[in-house]
Amino acid sequence: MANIVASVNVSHVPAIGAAWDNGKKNDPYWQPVFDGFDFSKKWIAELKPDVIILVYNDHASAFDATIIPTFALGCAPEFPPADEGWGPRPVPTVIGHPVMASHIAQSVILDEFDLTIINRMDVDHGLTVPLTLMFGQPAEWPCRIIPLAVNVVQFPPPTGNRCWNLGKALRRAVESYPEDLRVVIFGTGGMSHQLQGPRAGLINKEWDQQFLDSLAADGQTARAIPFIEYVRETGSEGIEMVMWLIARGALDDKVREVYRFYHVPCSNTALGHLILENASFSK
Amino acid sequence: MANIVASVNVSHVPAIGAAWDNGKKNDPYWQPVFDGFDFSKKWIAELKPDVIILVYNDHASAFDATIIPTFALGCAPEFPPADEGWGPRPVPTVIGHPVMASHIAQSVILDEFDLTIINRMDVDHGLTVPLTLMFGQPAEWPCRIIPLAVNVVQFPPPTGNRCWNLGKALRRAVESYPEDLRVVIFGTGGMSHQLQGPRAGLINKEWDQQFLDSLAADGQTARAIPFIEYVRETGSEGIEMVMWLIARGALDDKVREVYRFYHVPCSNTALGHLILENASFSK
Amino acid sequence: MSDDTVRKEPIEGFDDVPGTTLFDAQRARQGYHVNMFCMSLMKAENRAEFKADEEKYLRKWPLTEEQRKAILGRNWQRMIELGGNIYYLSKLFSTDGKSFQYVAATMTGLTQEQYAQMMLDGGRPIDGNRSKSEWQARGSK
Amino acid sequence: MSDDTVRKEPIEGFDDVPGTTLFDAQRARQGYHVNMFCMSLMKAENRAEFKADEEKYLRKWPLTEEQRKAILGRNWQRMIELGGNIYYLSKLFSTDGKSFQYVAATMTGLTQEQYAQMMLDGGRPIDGNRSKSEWQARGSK
Ligand SMILES: [Fe+3]
Ligand SMILES: [Fe+3]
Repeated sequence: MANIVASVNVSHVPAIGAAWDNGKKNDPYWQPVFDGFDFSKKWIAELKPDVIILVYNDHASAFDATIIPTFALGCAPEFPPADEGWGPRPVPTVIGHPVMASHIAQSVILDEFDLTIINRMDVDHGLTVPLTLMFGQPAEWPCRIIPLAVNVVQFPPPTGNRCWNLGKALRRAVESYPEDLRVVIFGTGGMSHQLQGPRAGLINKEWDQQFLDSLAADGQTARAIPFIEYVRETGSEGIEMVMWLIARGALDDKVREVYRFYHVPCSNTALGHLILENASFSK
Repeated sequence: MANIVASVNVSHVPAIGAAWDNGKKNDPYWQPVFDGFDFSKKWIAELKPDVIILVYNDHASAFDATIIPTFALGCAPEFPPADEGWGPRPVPTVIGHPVMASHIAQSVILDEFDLTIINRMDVDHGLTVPLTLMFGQPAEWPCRIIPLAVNVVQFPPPTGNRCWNLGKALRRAVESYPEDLRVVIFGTGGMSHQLQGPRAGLINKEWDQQFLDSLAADGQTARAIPFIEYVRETGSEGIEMVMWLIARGALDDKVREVYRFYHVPCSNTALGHLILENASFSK
Repeated sequence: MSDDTVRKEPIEGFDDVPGTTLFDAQRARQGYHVNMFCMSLMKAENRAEFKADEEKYLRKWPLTEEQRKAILGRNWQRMIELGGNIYYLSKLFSTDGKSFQYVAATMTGLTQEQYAQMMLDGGRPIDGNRSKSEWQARGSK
Repeated sequence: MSDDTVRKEPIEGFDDVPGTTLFDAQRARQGYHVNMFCMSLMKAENRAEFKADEEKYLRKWPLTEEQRKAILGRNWQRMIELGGNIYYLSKLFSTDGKSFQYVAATMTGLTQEQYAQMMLDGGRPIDGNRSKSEWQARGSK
C-alpha cells in the first residue's frame, strides 16, 4: 500500500523562481533564501519519495476568469510550465501519475469531496518554485507529481476545516492504493503577505510563528482560523496558508518537526518552510 | 427573502428537443409526450417563478475531457444553447442571475461544498429540453435561470447523499438572499435508460415508480441508493437520477405531490416527470 | 508506470452487470483522443472539414489504429470498448445525422426495426438483465 | 436585475480591514474583461501585438472608459478598484518587465526605495494596521 510519510510546507514566491532562473541565487539578497533549503534538499534526497502530492494554487494561469474550481486534481500524464507573461520557466515538465491520481480522485469523490478532475493543465510558479527550492535544477524532477490546485484567489476559498478534512480523505485515498509507494505531500503558499493596496507589504512574524507552532503540534488551532483572521492578520494573500492545512490533515495527529526556516523579506512576502514527518514513520 | 417553493423533476431526452424543433410534436409517437406536460405548463404559468435553479448534467458539451467538475454553478449573465453536432437548438438564450448565483456559490462554499464557479458556458439539451417541455416556445424564457451542472458522465458521480445535502445547502443559500424571489428547483435527467452496449434499451418501470414514490414521500429511501443499484436496475445512464435528489433535498421533509407523468418509450428512455410543492407553501 | 489498462479497483458488483461498460477514469484515459476528436465536431467548420476527408482529419489526433478503424467504420460498440463515451460519440453520430436510438440499436445485435419495436413494447425488461449469471442462464453471450 | 456594484453581503468584519480590496464574485464580475485581457498576455504573440498598439489591442475587450484609462496609465491601484485582481494583473506587469514588488510599492504611496527598505526592515508591521480605526487614530487615510 502507498503511504504519506511527511509534509513539506513552503512559500512559493514567484521572485524566487525569477532569481534562480536569472542566475541571481548567490546575490546577497537571495543567498540566505536558498541556503535555508540546504537541509531540506538533503532530507528529501535521502527520503526519495516516489510521488509528491503538490497542493498549490493556480495564480490565474491555468484557469482564467471563466472557470474557478475549488479543488482541482491533475490527472494528466504531464504538466508543462505555464507562460505567466515572461515566457515559461526553464524547468522540467512535471510528470504526473494518471493512474494514482485517478484513484485518488475516485476515492475522495466517493468520500463526498466535490473534486474537479483536470486532464490538461499548465502549472505556474505556485507549483514549480517549491520544486526548485527542494530539488534545485535537475534535468528531470526526481519523482512523479500529482498537482492539487486550490482556489484561494477569488473569495470564498475553501474553509480551513474543509481543507483539513480533504487532507484526511487524501490520506485514505493514498492508503487504499495497492502499490507500495512513498508519498510526500507539499502544502505551498503563504506566509503573511499582501500584494495589493495601501497596506501592501504587511508582514506578521508573530502570527506566522504561531501558525507554524500549531502545525508542528496537533494543528487544531490552525484548522479553526476563519478567513477574516487570515486577511486581517496576514494580508490579503495570506489566505494561501489554508493549503498547508490540507498537507497537515493528511498526516498523523502526532508529527515530528524535522526542520523550520523563516525569512523576511522575500520580495513582498514572509517566506516560511516547515518539514513534518509522521510520528509513526521511521526511515 | 428568497424561497424555494417547489421542485420540477423531468427527463431531458435530446430526441424531445429534436422532435419539437423539427415540428414533429403532433406525430403519434410524440404527442403523448408533450400532452403529458399540459398540466405542468399551466401550473408553472400560474406559479410564476422569478428564478429557476436548473440542476442538469452537461453531456460533453460545455466541458470536454480536459476538465470534469463534480458540481459547477453557472454565474454568467447568459448561457447560449450549445452546438451538439447539428447546430444549436433554436431556443432563446438562457438569462442567468449572476448576483444571486454568486451569492449561492459563496454560501455553499462556506457550507463546505467544493463548487466550481463558471462564468461562461454553453448549455446543451440537458438544460434546454426541460425548458421546452415546461414553457413551449416563447420568444424569451419567462424567468432567470441558474444552471447547476453535475458530473454523471465519468465515474464516479457524486453520491446520492452528497446530492441531497447539496440541496439542503442550496436552500440555505436561497433563504439567505435578501430579495423576495420565488424560486423553483429543477432536477433533470433519468429515468431508467441505457444508451450503450448489448443491454441498451433497458427500462425498469417498477423501480422508476418506487423512486418517484420515495421522492413524493420523505425521499430517504432514494437518498441511500448506491451507484451500483442505479447501474444494475436502471441502466448505465440511469445514474442521472441523483440530480433529482439535489432538487428533493432542497424541499421540506413534507411535500405535496402535485403531478406525476411517466411514459415509455421516449427514444431509448423512460420519461419521468414529478412536481412537488413544499407542504409549507401555499399560493 | 503502472499498467494503465486494467482497472485496479473493480467497482463493487459492477463487473457483474451484463452488456455494460463503465466510463471511469481509466476508460477516459484510454479514449481521451477519441473523445476529444468527437468534441471538435461541435463546430460547423470542423464538421465540414471532417466530412471532406475523414482520414486526413483524423490524423490530428494520436489515435490507435484500432480506434481509427472503429471511427471510420462507425463501429459504435468498438468505440465504446476503446474508451469512447456515448455523449462524446453523439457529436460524431449527430454529424452523420444519426440518432441516439439508431446508435444504441447497432450495439444490441437487433435490427433497427426490432430495437424500435422492443422500445415501443416497453423497453428491454429488467428481469433477466440484472446480472451476468442471468445472461448465461439464458444463453446470451 | 439587482444592483451589481454594491456587495449585498458584507463579509463579517472584512470592511474594517484597512487598505485592502476583497476579490469576491462581485469584483470579479466588475473586472471580468480587465482580467480576461490580462490573461491574453500569456501568449507571446499577443504580448507583441499589445506592445505594438496598446489602444487598438484593448478594443477587443468591452472595457469601461475608466478601466481602459487605468490600464493604459498603468494605474495599478485603480485597476484593483475596478475589479482587477493582482494575479491577473501580473500578466500585464510581467509583459512590462515589472515585478510584484514594483507594482505593490506603487499602491502604497511610498517610493520604490522606501518600500524596498520597509521590506528589508521586516515589512509593514501588523500593529497599527489591523483595522480602519487604527489607521484613523494615526491619521492615515
Ligand atoms: Fe501564491
Ligand atoms: Fe442526460
